[in-house]
Amino acid sequence: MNVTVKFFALGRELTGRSEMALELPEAATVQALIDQLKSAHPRFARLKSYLVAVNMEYADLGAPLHDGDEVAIIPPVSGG
Amino acid sequence: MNVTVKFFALGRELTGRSEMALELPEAATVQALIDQLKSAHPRFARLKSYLVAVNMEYADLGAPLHDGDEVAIIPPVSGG
Amino acid sequence: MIEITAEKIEVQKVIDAACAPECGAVAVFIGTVRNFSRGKPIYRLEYEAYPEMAAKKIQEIVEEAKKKWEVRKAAVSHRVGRLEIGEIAVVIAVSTPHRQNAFQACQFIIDRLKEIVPIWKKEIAVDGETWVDDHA
Amino acid sequence: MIEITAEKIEVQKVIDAACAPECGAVAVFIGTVRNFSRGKPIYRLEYEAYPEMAAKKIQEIVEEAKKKWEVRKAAVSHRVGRLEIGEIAVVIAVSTPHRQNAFQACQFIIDRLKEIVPIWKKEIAVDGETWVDDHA
Repeated sequence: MNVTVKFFALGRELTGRSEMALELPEAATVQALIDQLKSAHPRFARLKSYLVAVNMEYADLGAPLHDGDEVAIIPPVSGG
Repeated sequence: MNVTVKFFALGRELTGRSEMALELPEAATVQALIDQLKSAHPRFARLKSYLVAVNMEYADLGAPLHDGDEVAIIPPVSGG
Repeated sequence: MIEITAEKIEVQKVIDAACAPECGAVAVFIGTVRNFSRGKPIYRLEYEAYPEMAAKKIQEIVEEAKKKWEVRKAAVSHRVGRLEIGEIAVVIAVSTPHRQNAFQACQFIIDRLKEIVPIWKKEIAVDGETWVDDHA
Repeated sequence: MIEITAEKIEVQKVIDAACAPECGAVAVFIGTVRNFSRGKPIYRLEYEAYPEMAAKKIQEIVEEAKKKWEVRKAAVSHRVGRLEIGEIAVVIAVSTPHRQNAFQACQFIIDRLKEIVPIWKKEIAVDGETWVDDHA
Protein backbone atom coordinates (compact mmCIF):
# COMPACT_ATOMS: atom_id res chain seq x y z
CA MET A 1 0.00 0.00 0.00
CA ASN A 2 1.01 3.61 -0.47
CA VAL A 3 0.97 6.43 2.03
CA THR A 4 2.05 10.06 1.91
CA VAL A 5 4.38 11.32 4.61
CA LYS A 6 4.55 15.03 5.44
CA PHE A 7 7.42 16.75 7.25
CA PHE A 8 7.39 20.09 9.01
CA ALA A 9 9.81 22.41 10.76
CA LEU A 10 12.94 20.59 11.95
CA GLY A 11 11.74 17.31 10.39
CA ARG A 12 11.41 19.03 7.03
CA GLU A 13 14.83 20.58 7.32
CA LEU A 14 16.52 17.31 8.35
CA THR A 15 14.99 15.27 5.56
CA GLY A 16 15.13 18.08 3.02
CA ARG A 17 11.59 17.12 2.03
CA SER A 18 8.17 18.47 2.91
CA GLU A 19 6.41 15.41 1.53
CA MET A 20 7.22 11.96 0.21
CA ALA A 21 5.34 8.91 -1.03
CA LEU A 22 6.17 5.66 0.75
CA GLU A 23 5.33 2.09 -0.12
CA LEU A 24 4.62 -0.17 2.86
CA PRO A 25 3.55 -3.80 3.36
CA GLU A 26 -0.17 -4.32 3.89
CA ALA A 27 -1.31 -3.63 7.50
CA ALA A 28 1.97 -1.91 8.38
CA THR A 29 1.85 0.12 11.60
CA VAL A 30 3.07 3.63 12.33
CA GLN A 31 6.10 2.01 13.96
CA ALA A 32 6.94 0.16 10.73
CA LEU A 33 6.73 3.42 8.80
CA ILE A 34 9.07 5.13 11.28
CA ASP A 35 11.56 2.25 11.02
CA GLN A 36 11.52 2.48 7.24
CA LEU A 37 12.02 6.27 7.37
CA LYS A 38 14.98 5.91 9.70
CA SER A 39 16.77 3.41 7.50
CA ALA A 40 15.98 5.23 4.25
CA HIS A 41 16.82 8.70 5.62
CA PRO A 42 19.54 8.53 8.27
CA ARG A 43 19.17 12.23 8.95
CA PHE A 44 15.54 11.65 9.93
CA ALA A 45 16.85 9.63 12.87
CA ARG A 46 18.32 12.87 14.23
CA LEU A 47 14.79 14.09 14.95
CA LYS A 48 14.62 13.03 18.59
CA SER A 49 11.17 14.15 19.61
CA TYR A 50 7.98 14.01 17.56
CA LEU A 51 4.44 12.74 17.41
CA VAL A 52 2.80 11.11 14.43
CA ALA A 53 -0.53 12.12 12.94
CA VAL A 54 -2.51 9.88 10.62
CA ASN A 55 -5.12 11.67 8.54
CA MET A 56 -4.71 14.74 10.79
CA GLU A 57 -5.26 12.88 14.06
CA TYR A 58 -2.50 12.04 16.53
CA ALA A 59 -1.84 8.28 16.42
CA ASP A 60 -0.02 5.67 18.51
CA LEU A 61 3.00 3.83 17.18
CA GLY A 62 0.89 0.67 17.10
CA ALA A 63 -1.86 2.14 14.92
CA PRO A 64 -2.34 0.31 11.61
CA LEU A 65 -2.01 2.27 8.38
CA HIS A 66 -4.18 2.01 5.31
CA ASP A 67 -3.68 2.66 1.63
CA GLY A 68 -3.92 6.38 0.89
CA ASP A 69 -3.29 7.54 4.47
CA GLU A 70 -1.71 10.92 5.02
CA VAL A 71 0.91 10.55 7.72
CA ALA A 72 2.59 13.58 9.30
CA ILE A 73 5.69 13.78 11.47
CA ILE A 74 4.94 16.42 14.13
CA PRO A 75 7.96 17.87 15.95
CA PRO A 76 7.22 19.59 19.29
CA VAL A 77 4.74 22.36 18.47
CA SER A 78 5.43 25.99 19.36
CA GLY A 79 2.58 28.06 17.96
CA GLY A 80 0.95 31.00 19.65
CA MET B 1 -17.53 76.61 56.12
CA ASN B 2 -18.83 75.80 52.67
CA VAL B 3 -18.71 72.53 50.77
CA THR B 4 -20.04 71.42 47.42
CA VAL B 5 -22.19 68.28 47.29
CA LYS B 6 -22.52 66.30 44.07
CA PHE B 7 -25.33 63.85 43.31
CA PHE B 8 -25.37 61.11 40.70
CA ALA B 9 -27.76 58.52 39.30
CA LEU B 10 -30.63 57.77 41.71
CA GLY B 11 -29.36 60.38 44.18
CA ARG B 12 -29.46 63.02 41.47
CA GLU B 13 -32.96 62.00 40.44
CA LEU B 14 -34.30 61.97 44.01
CA THR B 15 -32.91 65.39 44.90
CA GLY B 16 -33.49 66.86 41.47
CA ARG B 17 -30.01 68.36 41.70
CA SER B 18 -26.63 67.34 40.39
CA GLU B 19 -24.79 69.74 42.66
CA MET B 20 -25.49 72.06 45.59
CA ALA B 21 -23.54 74.33 47.91
CA LEU B 22 -23.96 73.64 51.61
CA GLU B 23 -22.97 75.67 54.65
CA LEU B 24 -21.82 73.63 57.63
CA PRO B 25 -20.45 74.39 61.10
CA GLU B 26 -16.67 74.30 61.41
CA ALA B 27 -15.25 70.77 61.78
CA ALA B 28 -18.52 69.13 60.75
CA THR B 29 -18.23 65.45 59.83
CA VAL B 30 -19.60 63.56 56.87
CA GLN B 31 -22.35 62.32 59.20
CA ALA B 32 -23.38 65.90 60.01
CA LEU B 33 -23.57 66.70 56.31
CA ILE B 34 -25.76 63.65 55.69
CA ASP B 35 -28.07 64.64 58.57
CA GLN B 36 -28.42 68.12 57.16
CA LEU B 37 -29.15 66.78 53.68
CA LYS B 38 -31.85 64.49 55.05
CA SER B 39 -33.68 67.24 56.89
CA ALA B 40 -33.33 69.77 54.07
CA HIS B 41 -34.26 67.29 51.31
CA PRO B 42 -36.69 64.67 52.55
CA ARG B 43 -36.52 62.86 49.24
CA PHE B 44 -32.78 62.38 49.75
CA ALA B 45 -33.66 60.17 52.71
CA ARG B 46 -35.21 57.74 50.23
CA LEU B 47 -31.72 56.90 48.95
CA LYS B 48 -31.13 53.81 51.09
CA SER B 49 -27.66 52.73 50.02
CA TYR B 50 -24.70 54.94 49.20
CA LEU B 51 -21.10 55.75 50.00
CA VAL B 52 -19.66 59.20 50.45
CA ALA B 53 -16.57 60.51 48.69
CA VAL B 54 -14.67 63.54 49.89
CA ASN B 55 -12.41 65.12 47.28
CA MET B 56 -12.79 61.97 45.15
CA GLU B 57 -11.81 59.51 47.88
CA TYR B 58 -14.25 57.27 49.73
CA ALA B 59 -14.65 58.53 53.30
CA ASP B 60 -16.08 57.27 56.59
CA LEU B 61 -19.09 58.91 58.21
CA GLY B 62 -16.78 60.17 60.95
CA ALA B 63 -14.37 61.93 58.60
CA PRO B 64 -14.09 65.68 59.25
CA LEU B 65 -14.86 68.08 56.40
CA HIS B 66 -12.98 71.22 55.47
CA ASP B 67 -13.90 74.44 53.77
CA GLY B 68 -13.99 73.97 50.00
CA ASP B 69 -14.33 70.17 50.08
CA GLU B 70 -16.08 68.44 47.20
CA VAL B 71 -18.39 65.83 48.66
CA ALA B 72 -20.12 63.25 46.47
CA ILE B 73 -22.99 60.94 47.28
CA ILE B 74 -22.18 57.62 45.56
CA PRO B 75 -25.11 55.23 45.06
CA PRO B 76 -24.17 51.57 44.42
CA VAL B 77 -21.98 51.62 41.32
CA SER B 78 -22.82 49.55 38.25
CA GLY B 79 -20.27 50.39 35.58
CA GLY B 80 -18.70 47.94 33.18
CA MET C 1 -4.73 55.91 28.52
CA ILE C 2 -7.75 56.15 30.77
CA GLU C 3 -10.88 57.80 29.46
CA ILE C 4 -14.52 58.33 30.29
CA THR C 5 -16.09 59.22 26.99
CA ALA C 6 -19.45 60.03 25.44
CA GLU C 7 -18.13 58.96 22.01
CA LYS C 8 -18.28 55.46 20.54
CA ILE C 9 -15.28 53.46 21.70
CA GLU C 10 -12.85 52.26 19.04
CA VAL C 11 -11.41 48.98 20.24
CA GLN C 12 -8.25 49.23 18.15
CA LYS C 13 -7.40 52.63 19.65
CA VAL C 14 -7.55 51.17 23.16
CA ILE C 15 -5.46 48.17 22.16
CA ASP C 16 -2.88 50.41 20.51
CA ALA C 17 -2.63 52.46 23.69
CA ALA C 18 -1.84 49.31 25.69
CA CYS C 19 0.61 47.71 23.32
CA ALA C 20 4.08 48.97 22.69
CA PRO C 21 5.94 47.11 19.96
CA GLU C 22 7.13 43.79 21.39
CA CYS C 23 4.52 43.82 24.11
CA GLY C 24 4.32 40.02 24.15
CA ALA C 25 0.81 39.20 25.32
CA VAL C 26 -2.21 41.49 25.25
CA ALA C 27 -5.47 40.58 26.95
CA VAL C 28 -8.53 42.62 26.09
CA PHE C 29 -11.97 42.77 27.64
CA ILE C 30 -14.92 44.25 25.78
CA GLY C 31 -18.26 44.72 27.51
CA THR C 32 -21.29 45.31 25.30
CA VAL C 33 -24.92 46.12 25.97
CA ARG C 34 -27.09 43.03 26.00
CA ASN C 35 -30.76 43.03 25.06
CA PHE C 36 -31.75 41.03 28.13
CA SER C 37 -31.05 41.77 31.76
CA ARG C 38 -32.20 39.73 34.74
CA GLY C 39 -34.88 37.99 32.76
CA LYS C 40 -36.45 40.90 30.95
CA PRO C 41 -35.84 42.54 27.57
CA ILE C 42 -34.32 46.01 27.69
CA TYR C 43 -34.40 48.76 25.09
CA ARG C 44 -31.17 50.57 25.91
CA LEU C 45 -28.90 51.74 28.72
CA GLU C 46 -27.90 55.10 30.07
CA TYR C 47 -24.52 55.37 31.74
CA GLU C 48 -23.60 58.20 34.09
CA ALA C 49 -20.23 58.81 35.72
CA TYR C 50 -18.52 61.02 38.22
CA PRO C 51 -15.85 61.41 35.58
CA GLU C 52 -12.93 62.90 37.51
CA MET C 53 -13.24 60.40 40.36
CA ALA C 54 -13.90 57.52 37.96
CA ALA C 55 -10.68 58.27 36.10
CA LYS C 56 -8.78 58.57 39.39
CA LYS C 57 -10.11 55.24 40.69
CA ILE C 58 -9.38 53.46 37.41
CA GLN C 59 -5.86 54.87 37.57
CA GLU C 60 -5.43 53.41 41.08
CA ILE C 61 -6.74 50.03 39.92
CA VAL C 62 -4.34 50.04 36.98
CA GLU C 63 -1.41 50.92 39.25
CA GLU C 64 -2.29 48.01 41.52
CA ALA C 65 -2.49 45.65 38.53
CA LYS C 66 0.88 46.88 37.30
CA LYS C 67 2.49 46.00 40.60
CA LYS C 68 0.87 42.59 40.93
CA TRP C 69 1.22 41.21 37.40
CA GLU C 70 4.15 42.88 35.66
CA VAL C 71 1.79 44.89 33.47
CA ARG C 72 3.73 47.00 31.00
CA LYS C 73 0.92 49.14 29.70
CA ALA C 74 -2.81 49.25 30.27
CA ALA C 75 -5.64 51.24 28.71
CA VAL C 76 -9.24 51.62 29.85
CA SER C 77 -12.06 53.36 28.01
CA HIS C 78 -15.56 53.60 29.50
CA ARG C 79 -18.51 55.04 27.63
CA VAL C 80 -21.18 57.25 29.19
CA GLY C 81 -24.52 58.54 27.93
CA ARG C 82 -27.14 56.67 25.96
CA LEU C 83 -26.10 53.25 24.63
CA GLU C 84 -28.07 51.10 22.24
CA ILE C 85 -28.16 47.30 22.32
CA GLY C 86 -24.88 45.86 21.00
CA GLU C 87 -22.83 48.99 21.64
CA ILE C 88 -19.59 48.84 23.56
CA ALA C 89 -19.71 50.11 27.15
CA VAL C 90 -16.13 49.38 28.20
CA VAL C 91 -12.82 48.23 26.74
CA ILE C 92 -9.82 47.22 28.84
CA ALA C 93 -6.48 46.24 27.31
CA VAL C 94 -3.42 45.06 29.20
CA SER C 95 0.00 44.02 27.93
CA THR C 96 2.44 41.83 29.80
CA PRO C 97 5.50 39.78 28.89
CA HIS C 98 3.67 36.52 29.78
CA ARG C 99 0.11 35.64 28.90
CA GLN C 100 -1.16 34.31 32.22
CA ASN C 101 -0.48 37.69 33.79
CA ALA C 102 -2.29 39.50 31.01
CA PHE C 103 -5.52 37.58 31.60
CA GLN C 104 -5.32 37.93 35.38
CA ALA C 105 -4.57 41.65 35.27
CA CYS C 106 -7.35 42.32 32.76
CA GLN C 107 -9.88 40.37 34.82
CA PHE C 108 -8.77 42.14 37.99
CA ILE C 109 -9.28 45.54 36.38
CA ILE C 110 -12.83 44.83 35.15
CA ASP C 111 -13.78 43.17 38.47
CA ARG C 112 -12.53 46.12 40.55
CA LEU C 113 -13.99 48.64 38.12
CA LYS C 114 -17.42 47.13 38.68
CA GLU C 115 -16.92 47.27 42.44
CA ILE C 116 -15.52 50.70 43.18
CA VAL C 117 -15.53 53.04 40.17
CA PRO C 118 -18.31 55.68 40.33
CA ILE C 119 -20.16 54.82 37.14
CA TRP C 120 -23.85 53.92 37.06
CA LYS C 121 -26.14 52.38 34.53
CA LYS C 122 -29.85 52.73 34.12
CA GLU C 123 -31.78 50.10 32.23
CA ILE C 124 -34.62 51.34 30.06
CA ALA C 125 -37.02 48.42 29.72
CA VAL C 126 -40.64 47.79 28.79
CA ASP C 127 -41.66 48.18 32.43
CA GLY C 128 -39.77 51.40 33.11
CA GLU C 129 -36.35 52.67 34.08
CA THR C 130 -34.14 51.17 36.78
CA TRP C 131 -30.75 52.14 38.16
CA VAL C 132 -28.90 48.84 38.32
CA ASP C 133 -27.76 47.76 41.77
CA ASP C 134 -25.78 44.56 41.36
CA HIS C 135 -24.81 44.70 45.02
CA ALA C 136 -28.39 44.65 46.31
CA MET D 1 -13.92 31.84 12.00
CA ILE D 2 -10.72 29.85 12.21
CA GLU D 3 -7.86 30.75 9.93
CA ILE D 4 -4.19 30.06 9.35
CA THR D 5 -3.02 33.00 7.30
CA ALA D 6 0.10 34.43 5.73
CA GLU D 7 -1.46 37.92 5.78
CA LYS D 8 -1.22 40.46 8.58
CA ILE D 9 -3.96 39.81 11.13
CA GLU D 10 -6.55 42.53 11.63
CA VAL D 11 -7.63 42.38 15.26
CA GLN D 12 -10.97 44.05 14.65
CA LYS D 13 -11.90 41.46 12.03
CA VAL D 14 -11.32 38.63 14.50
CA ILE D 15 -13.29 40.42 17.22
CA ASP D 16 -16.16 41.07 14.81
CA ALA D 17 -16.24 37.38 13.93
CA ALA D 18 -16.61 36.47 17.62
CA CYS D 19 -19.17 39.07 18.60
CA ALA D 20 -22.76 39.00 17.54
CA PRO D 21 -24.75 42.06 18.60
CA GLU D 22 -25.56 41.72 22.31
CA CYS D 23 -22.70 39.33 22.90
CA GLY D 24 -22.23 40.55 26.48
CA ALA D 25 -18.58 39.93 27.27
CA VAL D 26 -15.75 39.47 24.80
CA ALA D 27 -12.29 38.38 25.88
CA VAL D 28 -9.48 38.74 23.39
CA PHE D 29 -5.91 37.47 23.42
CA ILE D 30 -3.28 38.95 21.15
CA GLY D 31 0.19 37.39 20.93
CA THR D 32 2.94 39.49 19.38
CA VAL D 33 6.57 38.84 18.47
CA ARG D 34 8.93 39.95 21.20
CA ASN D 35 12.47 41.10 20.55
CA PHE D 36 13.88 38.93 23.31
CA SER D 37 13.50 35.21 23.83
CA ARG D 38 15.06 33.14 26.58
CA GLY D 39 17.64 35.76 27.36
CA LYS D 40 18.83 36.62 23.88
CA PRO D 41 17.79 39.24 21.33
CA ILE D 42 16.07 37.90 18.25
CA TYR D 43 15.70 39.46 14.80
CA ARG D 44 12.45 37.88 13.68
CA LEU D 45 10.39 34.69 13.69
CA GLU D 46 9.29 32.25 11.05
CA TYR D 47 6.07 30.35 11.65
CA GLU D 48 5.20 27.16 9.82
CA ALA D 49 1.96 25.19 10.09
CA TYR D 50 0.36 21.98 8.96
CA PRO D 51 -2.57 24.17 8.02
CA GLU D 52 -5.38 21.66 7.51
CA MET D 53 -4.63 19.80 10.73
CA ALA D 54 -4.00 23.05 12.62
CA ALA D 55 -7.45 24.35 11.63
CA LYS D 56 -9.02 21.01 12.57
CA LYS D 57 -7.34 20.95 16.00
CA ILE D 58 -8.27 24.57 16.71
CA GLN D 59 -11.86 23.73 15.77
CA GLU D 60 -11.82 20.86 18.29
CA ILE D 61 -10.42 23.14 21.00
CA VAL D 62 -13.08 25.76 20.28
CA GLU D 63 -15.84 23.13 20.45
CA GLU D 64 -14.53 22.00 23.84
CA ALA D 65 -14.46 25.60 25.09
CA LYS D 66 -18.02 26.12 23.86
CA LYS D 67 -19.23 23.19 25.90
CA LYS D 68 -17.35 24.09 29.06
CA TRP D 69 -17.95 27.86 29.27
CA GLU D 70 -21.15 28.75 27.43
CA VAL D 71 -19.17 30.33 24.61
CA ARG D 72 -21.48 31.84 22.02
CA LYS D 73 -18.95 32.56 19.31
CA ALA D 74 -15.20 32.24 19.02
CA ALA D 75 -12.68 33.25 16.39
CA VAL D 76 -9.02 32.30 16.04
CA SER D 77 -6.52 33.65 13.54
CA HIS D 78 -2.91 32.42 13.46
CA ARG D 79 -0.27 33.92 11.22
CA VAL D 80 2.39 31.92 9.37
CA GLY D 81 5.49 32.92 7.43
CA ARG D 82 8.03 35.55 8.33
CA LEU D 83 7.10 37.86 11.22
CA GLU D 84 8.98 40.95 12.32
CA ILE D 85 9.33 42.13 15.91
CA GLY D 86 6.04 43.60 17.15
CA GLU D 87 3.86 41.86 14.60
CA ILE D 88 0.84 39.86 15.66
CA ALA D 89 1.21 36.07 15.60
CA VAL D 90 -2.18 35.07 16.96
CA VAL D 91 -5.53 36.59 17.89
CA ILE D 92 -8.24 34.74 19.80
CA ALA D 93 -11.64 36.26 20.56
CA VAL D 94 -14.41 34.65 22.58
CA SER D 95 -17.85 35.96 23.49
CA THR D 96 -19.95 34.72 26.38
CA PRO D 97 -22.93 36.05 28.32
CA HIS D 98 -20.80 36.41 31.49
CA ARG D 99 -17.30 37.77 31.71
CA GLN D 100 -15.60 35.16 33.90
CA ASN D 101 -16.37 32.53 31.29
CA ALA D 102 -14.97 34.69 28.50
CA PHE D 103 -11.58 34.98 30.20
CA GLN D 104 -11.43 31.29 31.09
CA ALA D 105 -12.44 30.13 27.62
CA CYS D 106 -9.97 32.47 25.92
CA GLN D 107 -7.12 31.34 28.16
CA PHE D 108 -8.05 27.69 27.61
CA ILE D 109 -7.92 28.14 23.84
CA ILE D 110 -4.48 29.77 23.78
CA ASP D 111 -3.09 27.25 26.31
CA ARG D 112 -4.33 24.24 24.32
CA LEU D 113 -3.29 25.80 21.03
CA LYS D 114 0.26 26.01 22.30
CA GLU D 115 0.13 22.37 23.42
CA ILE D 116 -1.42 20.46 20.54
CA VAL D 117 -1.87 22.54 17.38
CA PRO D 118 0.72 21.72 14.68
CA ILE D 119 2.31 25.13 14.29
CA TRP D 120 6.01 25.75 14.76
CA LYS D 121 8.16 28.81 15.20
CA LYS D 122 11.78 29.33 14.38
CA GLU D 123 13.71 32.11 16.04
CA ILE D 124 16.22 33.95 13.95
CA ALA D 125 18.78 35.40 16.33
CA VAL D 126 22.32 36.73 16.28
CA ASP D 127 23.68 33.23 16.96
CA GLY D 128 21.63 31.41 14.34
CA GLU D 129 18.25 29.84 13.78
CA THR D 130 16.41 27.63 16.27
CA TRP D 131 13.11 25.78 16.13
CA VAL D 132 11.53 26.58 19.46
CA ASP D 133 10.79 23.60 21.67
CA ASP D 134 9.03 24.86 24.77
CA HIS D 135 8.38 21.30 25.87
CA ALA D 136 12.07 20.33 25.95
